[in-house]
Amino acid sequence: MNSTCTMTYVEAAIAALREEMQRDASVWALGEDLGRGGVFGQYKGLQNEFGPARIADTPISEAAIMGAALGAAMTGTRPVVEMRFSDFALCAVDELVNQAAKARYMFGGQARAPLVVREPVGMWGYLAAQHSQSLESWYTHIPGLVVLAPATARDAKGLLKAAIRCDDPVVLLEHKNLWPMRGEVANGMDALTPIGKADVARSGKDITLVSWSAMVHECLAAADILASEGIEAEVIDLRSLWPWDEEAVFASLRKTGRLVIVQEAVTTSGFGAEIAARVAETCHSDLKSPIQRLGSPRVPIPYAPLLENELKVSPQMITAAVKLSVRS
Amino acid sequence: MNSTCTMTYVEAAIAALREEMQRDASVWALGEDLGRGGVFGQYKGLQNEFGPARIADTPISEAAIMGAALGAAMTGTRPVVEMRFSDFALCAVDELVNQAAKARYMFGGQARAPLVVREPVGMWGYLAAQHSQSLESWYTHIPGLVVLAPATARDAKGLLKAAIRCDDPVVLLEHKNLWPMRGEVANGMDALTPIGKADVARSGKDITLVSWSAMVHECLAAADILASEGIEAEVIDLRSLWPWDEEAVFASLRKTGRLVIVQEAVTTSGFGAEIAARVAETCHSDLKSPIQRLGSPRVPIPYAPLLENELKVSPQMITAAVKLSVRS
Amino acid sequence: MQKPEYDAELVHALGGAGLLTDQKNNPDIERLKDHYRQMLRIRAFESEAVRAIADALVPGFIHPSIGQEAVPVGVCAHLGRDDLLLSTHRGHGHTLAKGADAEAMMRELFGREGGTCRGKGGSMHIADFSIGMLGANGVVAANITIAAGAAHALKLRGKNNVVACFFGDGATNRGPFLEGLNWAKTFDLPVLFVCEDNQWSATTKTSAMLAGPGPLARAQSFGLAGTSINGNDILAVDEAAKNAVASIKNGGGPHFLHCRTYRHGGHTGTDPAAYRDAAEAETAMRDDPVATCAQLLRKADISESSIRAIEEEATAEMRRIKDNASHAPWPDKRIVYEDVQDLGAVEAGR
Amino acid sequence: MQKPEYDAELVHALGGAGLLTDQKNNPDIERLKDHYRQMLRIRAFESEAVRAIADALVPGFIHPSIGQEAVPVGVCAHLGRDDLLLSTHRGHGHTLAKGADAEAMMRELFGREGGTCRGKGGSMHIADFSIGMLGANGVVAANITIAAGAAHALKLRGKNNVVACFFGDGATNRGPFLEGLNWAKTFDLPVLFVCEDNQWSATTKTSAMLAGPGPLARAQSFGLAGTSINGNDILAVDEAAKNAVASIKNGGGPHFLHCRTYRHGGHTGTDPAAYRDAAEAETAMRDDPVATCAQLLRKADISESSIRAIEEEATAEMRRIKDNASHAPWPDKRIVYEDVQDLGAVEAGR
Ligand SMILES: Cc1ncc(C[n+]2csc(CCOP(=O)(O)OP(=O)(O)O)c2C)c(N)n1
Ligand SMILES: Cc1ncc(C[n+]2csc(CCOP(=O)(O)OP(=O)(O)O)c2C)c(N)n1
Ligand SMILES: [Mg+2]
Ligand SMILES: [Mg+2]
Repeated sequence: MNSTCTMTYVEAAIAALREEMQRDASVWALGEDLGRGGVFGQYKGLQNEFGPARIADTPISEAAIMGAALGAAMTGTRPVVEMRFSDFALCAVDELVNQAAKARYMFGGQARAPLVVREPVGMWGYLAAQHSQSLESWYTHIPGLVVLAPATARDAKGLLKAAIRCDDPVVLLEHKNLWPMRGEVANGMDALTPIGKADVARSGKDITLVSWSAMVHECLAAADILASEGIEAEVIDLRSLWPWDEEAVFASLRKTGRLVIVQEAVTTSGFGAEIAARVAETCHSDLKSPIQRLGSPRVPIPYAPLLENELKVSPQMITAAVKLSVRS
Repeated sequence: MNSTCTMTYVEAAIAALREEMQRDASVWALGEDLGRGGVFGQYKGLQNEFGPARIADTPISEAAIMGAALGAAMTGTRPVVEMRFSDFALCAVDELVNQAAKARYMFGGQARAPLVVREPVGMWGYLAAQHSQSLESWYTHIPGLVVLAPATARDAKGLLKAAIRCDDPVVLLEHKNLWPMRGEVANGMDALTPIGKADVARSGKDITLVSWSAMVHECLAAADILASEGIEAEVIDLRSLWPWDEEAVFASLRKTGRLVIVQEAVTTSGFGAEIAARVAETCHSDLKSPIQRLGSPRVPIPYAPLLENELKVSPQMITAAVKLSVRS
Repeated sequence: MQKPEYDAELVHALGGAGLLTDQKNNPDIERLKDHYRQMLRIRAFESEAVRAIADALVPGFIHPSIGQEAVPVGVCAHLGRDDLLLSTHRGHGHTLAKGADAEAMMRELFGREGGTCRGKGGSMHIADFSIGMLGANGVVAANITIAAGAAHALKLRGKNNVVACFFGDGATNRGPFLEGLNWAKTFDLPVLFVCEDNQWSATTKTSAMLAGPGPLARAQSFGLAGTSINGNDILAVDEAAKNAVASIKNGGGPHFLHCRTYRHGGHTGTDPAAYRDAAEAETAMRDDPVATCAQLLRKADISESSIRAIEEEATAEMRRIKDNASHAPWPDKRIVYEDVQDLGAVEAGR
Repeated sequence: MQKPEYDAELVHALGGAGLLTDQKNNPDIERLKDHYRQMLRIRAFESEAVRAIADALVPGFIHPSIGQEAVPVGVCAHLGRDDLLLSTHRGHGHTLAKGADAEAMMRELFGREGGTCRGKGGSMHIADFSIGMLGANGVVAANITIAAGAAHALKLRGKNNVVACFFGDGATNRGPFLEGLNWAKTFDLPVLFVCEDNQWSATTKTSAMLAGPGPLARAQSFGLAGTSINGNDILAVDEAAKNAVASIKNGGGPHFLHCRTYRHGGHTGTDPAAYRDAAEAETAMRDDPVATCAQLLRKADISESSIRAIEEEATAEMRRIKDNASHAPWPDKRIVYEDVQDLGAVEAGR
């Protein structure tokens, strides 16, 4: 059962949903155009396999998609909600935040809302301000939500499977740039990625780079460059943003004493702020130099490639931040 | 023009809107039940004075309230949007975040969206999970939004006036517990509170307490207790959360070397995280002890008073945190 | 914009074979008594709850449904335990009619141990999942899409149950009303949508804010079959609900009931409704569902004393319940950290 | 759920005094030529834009409106410069018809300097405020409430202008459609809502997801007057828009035009629409607005060469514009920090 195979992030996501739907008849998916395979092909073939009742095309009604998923989750099914672009989830915030996240609590534990909200996030394809956002920090702020952000094919599968089995509402952020990325993926129905456990994507002793989603790969690229210059960066892929693996970060910091947090989202009030704050509160005396955060400036995402590019964190920016830290 | 008078926070808010409506015929307000004075009396008498076209009752259509305000803001008026409870603003997030916040940018500077969204926030009256939230950190994360949170009658007036005159969308968070609170308020049509400037609500040399909205008063209460024990706390009322007065916080920290951030909102990914992160990045060497944040645990807000109380930051919790800091 | 006047014929539009008239002439007495009892239990429960506000026993808001009792009672008479129900901020009537324990409800309103939601929800989130009452809701119209989803699950699971979804006239101005009804019809789901049209949206007259012919016309434009009835006439509600539930269970798809009624009191338990036209209120309250039902009982030759006995029983029950609830212990404050989520919940403590 | 067939009588429902028939028999030739020119300009613009995708000149998505050109042209013929317009993701036609500079538009699509939005918006956010074109929108139906608000401001400011709001059939399944239309009618605002019903919602057939008789019935249930027309017939659109705008300007309140049309291509410029039934597409495309208009010109005895000249002129214009735009400079990257907000914007830099 420890075998693996190589596949893309999107293939891994399809496999995860297929396996969970085979395993549990109460799992179903709903969203616009799923019958055609979804905008990114992440449902390809599934409607043929499971029929239109379990891979359900819906009206353009995001509020109803989310609200209906909650109703169906509270009454014995496990809906997987497709939001198409994370930005459109903003049409269903009441349903997710006021309703789904709080149902279990408000009703004194009577309700369970085992639903997964899949939100393709991030800058991709030059789609400008309303098709490119990364709002993970919002969800981490909301009691009742689990927040996941796979960076690899392995975790695209393992976290989607874990999310479907989770009894609470999960927001699963899939980065649009990662769909074609290949990686080793564990075989086996129960090869879940544990929720709340970070992955040390590269180990190193000089500095800790904490990241998640697509930015993990920019950190790894930066670590390669740094290694050639004699700096060993440890790259932590958080994978789960709530609950998140504080211990993994703290442990790395005790070793390195230096921290750069890298995110695609707007830096201001991004999830990196929470990490920085927790580290400042908890590991003050371990820190040999100030924490740094890299992210997008507080600017909407523009259309023209060369403008969009200005907002992105590059491996060069990461290496510069690392050198500043190591030298201070 | 430097005269002042004493009034309540709600009276100050009414006065601000009245003055701005007298001054500028393009200012108008819209929301449910405004003709009856609003849920908290914050529109009392204004429909009689200005008529139902300028103090407009609306259908229960939060998305349309916000969307219409944006349309009206882009075409020569200055709408003041009443959301009744901040929680209901979650029914209009697309309109605020995808549309209003980005209009100026997406359209390359052609648009202006001078609207004010008034959101009564916070725990008050035991209204449970869907009527008590404080989500200011969300708004600070969104490029294009200005975010204000008056803690005093003076700023309830001065910031609402400043918000109305601002050419960009402003989210103004008015805390429900503060409506009856009295204070000195500056007279004069142009007695604005500057956006982006903090107020040192109490000065002290031993530790910096940074807060905003209702929690400022808990900090002041804690500072009184601490003073009686020989600890001089400086209390900074941020007032503006975006832009926020980093310099005021940094300057205080250079003096005190110690920081406790106090918020009512959920601590995780709350705005306190951003403050902590900026301080950790910028003032590392000024810090004599770890930063601390106090806020709500990551729990929906329960109904029963004794349960709700568990989530609230008290002056005792603040003094305890201060003593921990001062002693370490 | 004027509301269309009550059209008695509409009551029969659903194809009920003259049953209503039958009932009027020759009612099932035990059923009618039961309706009367249930309506009075709701009224007594809410009257006690309103009185409890003055006694400082109710920490939050309550929204009484006094005057609207015939709607939940008539509808819930056709729901079994496995049928589901979703409600609004004004949800005590629906919850009681569905069969919830009244003392657990009162305890919930008082924020005590043993409340339906452990004191975490209060009136606006009252719920009893054990009898299929899936919650009141603090957000107007939010229950509509959730109800559609619950019905979606019933269909996926091959159940032959229905979901009753109650909401107000004001709720028909919110987007989820369109999205939820279109959803239910598109997927052909077993939902009974019940619009309790009490003419008011909080402190604003709904007619001033609702364009077009009204809720039923809207529902019809989304393809739903429906009826507009006098929601203060328990027999009309009983009849219409019977037909609607039968139609849904026979695979007729979602159904819409527009029930014209009136909110006797203010928007909340402490609102004197001084903004309301006195003449309007007086006229409307003359059509009181409880009084009308009592008249029907009298007509059916039920004695004054029997009628009074039902009233007194309901009043006594709720008085006792209020008293019990007011002596119930407070919840253990450590439960505040429970029921958040399985993962990451413990860590949320401080 | 089947779409109702085209009912020719509906075209006249707005009280147009037989003008359409008049026009058909005896059209205003210059006006018709102008319509033809505008439709061809749109088609040529989008054809060039689609070709530009293959040349890697268009970084983002475009959503061509080829096949739907009669709607924007017929409607915008009745809008003055001070009338306003709000559009969708499929907005090139509306923007051109309202009078925007085609080269600035193409530059925007290419992300170049001199684009209508400085290269910050792209096709999905194209806008030209100087001519009252208040923006395309990347969120389906979001423009509907914004349009209502723009009209609200016109009313508050005492202007006698109208706002035209275009959206698709799929958009009528979103909540803001209800909220925006109810708003416009409740406040009696000068909005012309134009539903371009091309039968498709991205890659899903709208009829499978839209319950009830359709968009017009929905609008009517919110109290709006409206008409359903053949949106591929430029004279029908011209006529209906004329009447609608006149009615609005005479204080008749918001109006709804349901225009039945067809999207000739895929959802985006690179979508081959392979999911579409070939027979459906073939039949639908026979009713091509451009070909129909050419037929009318022929009937009115306009020579083949004159007709061809109009085509060639439009094609040449757009070819030149594409060429110019493809040589336009990139924006200065420092402008990325501009246009965010007045306060706190500079500090956002890093
Ligand atoms: C989305 C939202 N907007 C506003 C409110 C405040 N509010 C609570 S009840 C109410 C009136 C609702 O009217 P209606 O739907 O007719 O129900 P009724 O109160 O008459 O039973 C309002 C505006 C809310 N709870 N949710
Ligand atoms: C709220 C929202 N949901 C989904 C989408 C993705 N999307 C873009 S266009 C489209 C189809 C819209 O159909 P319709 O309104 O008929 O317009 P058309 O594309 O046919 O012009 C969809 C689903 C979106 N942009 N916004
Ligand atoms: Mg009502
Ligand atoms: Mg369409």
